Amino acid sequence: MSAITKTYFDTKVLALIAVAIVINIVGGQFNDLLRLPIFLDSIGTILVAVLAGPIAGAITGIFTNVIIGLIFAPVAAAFAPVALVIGLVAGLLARAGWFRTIWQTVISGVVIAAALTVVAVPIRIYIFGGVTGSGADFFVAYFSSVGQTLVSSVAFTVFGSNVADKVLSALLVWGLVRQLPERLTAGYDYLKFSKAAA
Amino acid sequence: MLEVRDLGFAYQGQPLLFDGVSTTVPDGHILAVVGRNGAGKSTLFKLLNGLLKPEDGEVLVGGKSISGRKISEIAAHIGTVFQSPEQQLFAGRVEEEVAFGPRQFGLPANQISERVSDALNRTSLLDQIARHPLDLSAAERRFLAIASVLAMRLPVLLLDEAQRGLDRVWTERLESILEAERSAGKSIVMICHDMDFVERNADTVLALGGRTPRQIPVPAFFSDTEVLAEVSVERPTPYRLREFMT
Amino acid sequence: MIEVIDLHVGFASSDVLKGVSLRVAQGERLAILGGNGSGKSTLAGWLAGWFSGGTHRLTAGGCLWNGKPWDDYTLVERAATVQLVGQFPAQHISGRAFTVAEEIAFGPENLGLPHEEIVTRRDETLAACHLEHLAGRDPFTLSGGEQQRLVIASALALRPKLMILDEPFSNLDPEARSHTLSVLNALPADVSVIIMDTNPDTVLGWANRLFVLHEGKISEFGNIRATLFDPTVIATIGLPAVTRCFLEIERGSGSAENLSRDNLPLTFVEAAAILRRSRSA
Amino acid sequence: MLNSSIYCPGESSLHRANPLTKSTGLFTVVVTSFLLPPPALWVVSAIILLIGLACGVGGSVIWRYVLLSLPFTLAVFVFHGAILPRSDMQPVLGWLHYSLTGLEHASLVGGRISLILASSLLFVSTTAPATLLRALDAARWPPGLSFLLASPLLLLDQFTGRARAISDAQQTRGLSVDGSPWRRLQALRMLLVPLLTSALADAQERSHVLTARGFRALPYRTVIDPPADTRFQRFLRWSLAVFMAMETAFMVLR
Repeated sequence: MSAITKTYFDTKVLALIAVAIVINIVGGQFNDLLRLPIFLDSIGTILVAVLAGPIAGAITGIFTNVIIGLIFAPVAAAFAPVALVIGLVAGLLARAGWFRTIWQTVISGVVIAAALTVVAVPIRIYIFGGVTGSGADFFVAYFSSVGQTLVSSVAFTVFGSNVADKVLSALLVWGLVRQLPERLTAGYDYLKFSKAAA
Repeated sequence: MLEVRDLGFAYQGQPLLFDGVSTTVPDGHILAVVGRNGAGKSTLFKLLNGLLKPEDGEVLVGGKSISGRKISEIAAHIGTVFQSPEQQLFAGRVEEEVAFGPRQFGLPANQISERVSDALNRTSLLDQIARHPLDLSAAERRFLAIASVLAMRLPVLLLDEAQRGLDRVWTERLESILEAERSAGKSIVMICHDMDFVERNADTVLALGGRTPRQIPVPAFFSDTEVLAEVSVERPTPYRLREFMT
Repeated sequence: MIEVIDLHVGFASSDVLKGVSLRVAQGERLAILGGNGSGKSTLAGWLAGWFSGGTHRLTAGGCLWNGKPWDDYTLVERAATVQLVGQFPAQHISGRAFTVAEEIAFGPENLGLPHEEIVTRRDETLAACHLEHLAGRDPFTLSGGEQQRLVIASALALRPKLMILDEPFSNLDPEARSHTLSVLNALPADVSVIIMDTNPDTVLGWANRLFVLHEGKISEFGNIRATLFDPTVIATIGLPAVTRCFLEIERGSGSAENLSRDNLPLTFVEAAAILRRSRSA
Repeated sequence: MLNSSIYCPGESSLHRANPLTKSTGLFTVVVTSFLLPPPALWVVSAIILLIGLACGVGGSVIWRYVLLSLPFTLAVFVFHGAILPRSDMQPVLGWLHYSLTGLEHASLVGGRISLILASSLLFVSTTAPATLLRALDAARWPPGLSFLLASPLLLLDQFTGRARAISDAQQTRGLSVDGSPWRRLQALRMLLVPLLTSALADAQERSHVLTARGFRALPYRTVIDPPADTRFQRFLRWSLAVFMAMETAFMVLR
């Protein structure tokens, strides 16, 4: 029994990670429709982190960027460590019970944004020289021309452009998991850490 | 009353799917849209509810043209029940799901809750009011989608394969809802593969996939072997039984 | 051979199956009719050993294959014994194969079978399910009916001894339905097949035995006719379309013939014969 | 999915090479790019694009290369050459300044990205995803790994369609996609919740199906028609791995 159940559980998480990756990629489509200033590219990662823990979350993040690299833009693969940190930190926060109430979730979103900044800044500076060829470069240019160092310019830009997105994504996941029916969540071990005390 | 005048439509880079299609669904009338897969049944629905824009012609509700308006504005006139209710269920409770539509009209709270309980009562879901929509059975979820549309009290209803996969009890519930809506003067259009269901419930048929789609009364349609073959539709059981007897 | 003994299962809030017992012998063609929400899918999942991992709660009873529960078999053994084909074919495509042919080979590859064996099985099932012309297509681009046949083919490639199909017809249009039925009619004779359905029409003439699942309990009323014409069955499932239509005509004409569950018509030929007799009488 | 992917079918020797060899080659180029000086980086990028032309995938590779690298290259030269304050800033015209060390740095960073981009595009455009997965399975990597690469690629179109159907269904219920930012945020919930719940339902059902078909019942799987491999390619892979290890050691110790 135990041997079967174990593999079985893993396959369930594996199937979950696969659809979560797709959601990370497809989520932006709604953004095009609604024209909101956010990315919506890590909802799947955070969802997996809350349902199945930091390791599963980290795997979702890495593979999302690898697959975007494989089919759209190879550069995305360079940011796989950033996606990994999002999943890992979200999973650790969930494990610590920081997805229980709305305010905890907001703080979790801010913490996730801060953590990803720590990883994204060295990648952006060391590999990309601080720019990416996107609109965010104007902010980096602005901050450095008003006297900020390169590191702080990039850090401000990354954190500033991510904090709203991560707080919102965390809130969406929180709102979803607290109202999910039993038959969709059975078997996800980590969920108990995010269930509000009744 | 729903009117379609000289509708023309083609998907990009493809030949015309509709060319001058006209049809009228008076108040208290049920029109069945039939035809094989790919004949354009779903496309027609999307042209009616505004998800697609016709290239020619227009769609009128109560004599006023709705073509060219925003989808969310057309939603105040035409209600659509899609094939898979899972594509719209977002709420954590059945009642919240049904309340969404009426809430868009800015009604006061007591009117909304009155409409919600009425719609749930008519769909036999009143005792499920506090459950999670995804904890319902497949048939109950279909009726939840129907209730969400009923609660909006719109003059035109579109139903896409609403009868599919239902057992006798639920089919009869659906038929009595259709009958009540017809008596209330609604214009109803349904896409339906089940010809027995069409024969029992529809007034006229619009058969797609043939040369010129025409709106034909139900008995005339099922007696016209030529049209039936053209759109490859099976005859309903009563007609086939009569055929066996001769 | 599969045996269900007094199975009680459900979710935390409610019981879905309340004491189901059933025995299926090799090569039997079984239909289980049940209304919407009667527990057909739950029963199908238990028969196939899907739910031992924890999605449902087992309160009593169980399900045995050759005397042992599914948990006593390895996953390889289970895969080669029982296969379940679900209601929504798109959900039952593995999501691991880029073509129809790869999808069919997926199961046998997982079992580590020899190379030639897999190729033989793949080609045979492609033919048996009329999928040869689609062998190179992406599974997710197929129509619903084609996907249904692909799921059946992928199950067959594992050479199961028991096939369970959960409402295989309800999401198909009439054309796809007759395709699927022809595939089912050609299944190997030594495979036991169980079909769950809400509608008696599609399984009539196919099933050897007919069961009814109602409010979490299963019953078989002697023979197929007795089952079909049982009052509770008529109330939930309804009569077969021909019988229903016959009764409507017959009621109108007021024929003198004495009709009971033993001679009510089930086919067009039977119904037409009775009606002709009553006309000439 | 297959329409949007970068892969272009072909018969060149690069197409026929084992995907594991190609990916080892790609990793070697990436590691090496951190050791090469700017001129070499640009020259090697050009060579890789020429190899693409020789393999019959040049058109698609060069087009994507330009599309992806041009904005970045421009940004990096403008930013380091003219904006980021440096000690050797020289005036050009009015407020416009430039820095030579900045331009050199831009050339280094830009060249490295150019090389990594060109070689990744060459790899992806000559390697069919299905072949890559068969190579991984044949090399007895865990079946779960190839599943995580394959499944999202295969499900992408289906979910894109589903996202569209959800937005259609909600708009015909009266959901407005314009209006104040606050209303659009609320609309987001109505769009995302059905997508997420249907994804969870899919995952649950699919995990049953995979298990029932024996997926991961054994630690390996048979692969019918595995991609061709040769002793030379195996030797090449090992040599490249040793070379990469040496490069990494050099970079750390330097």
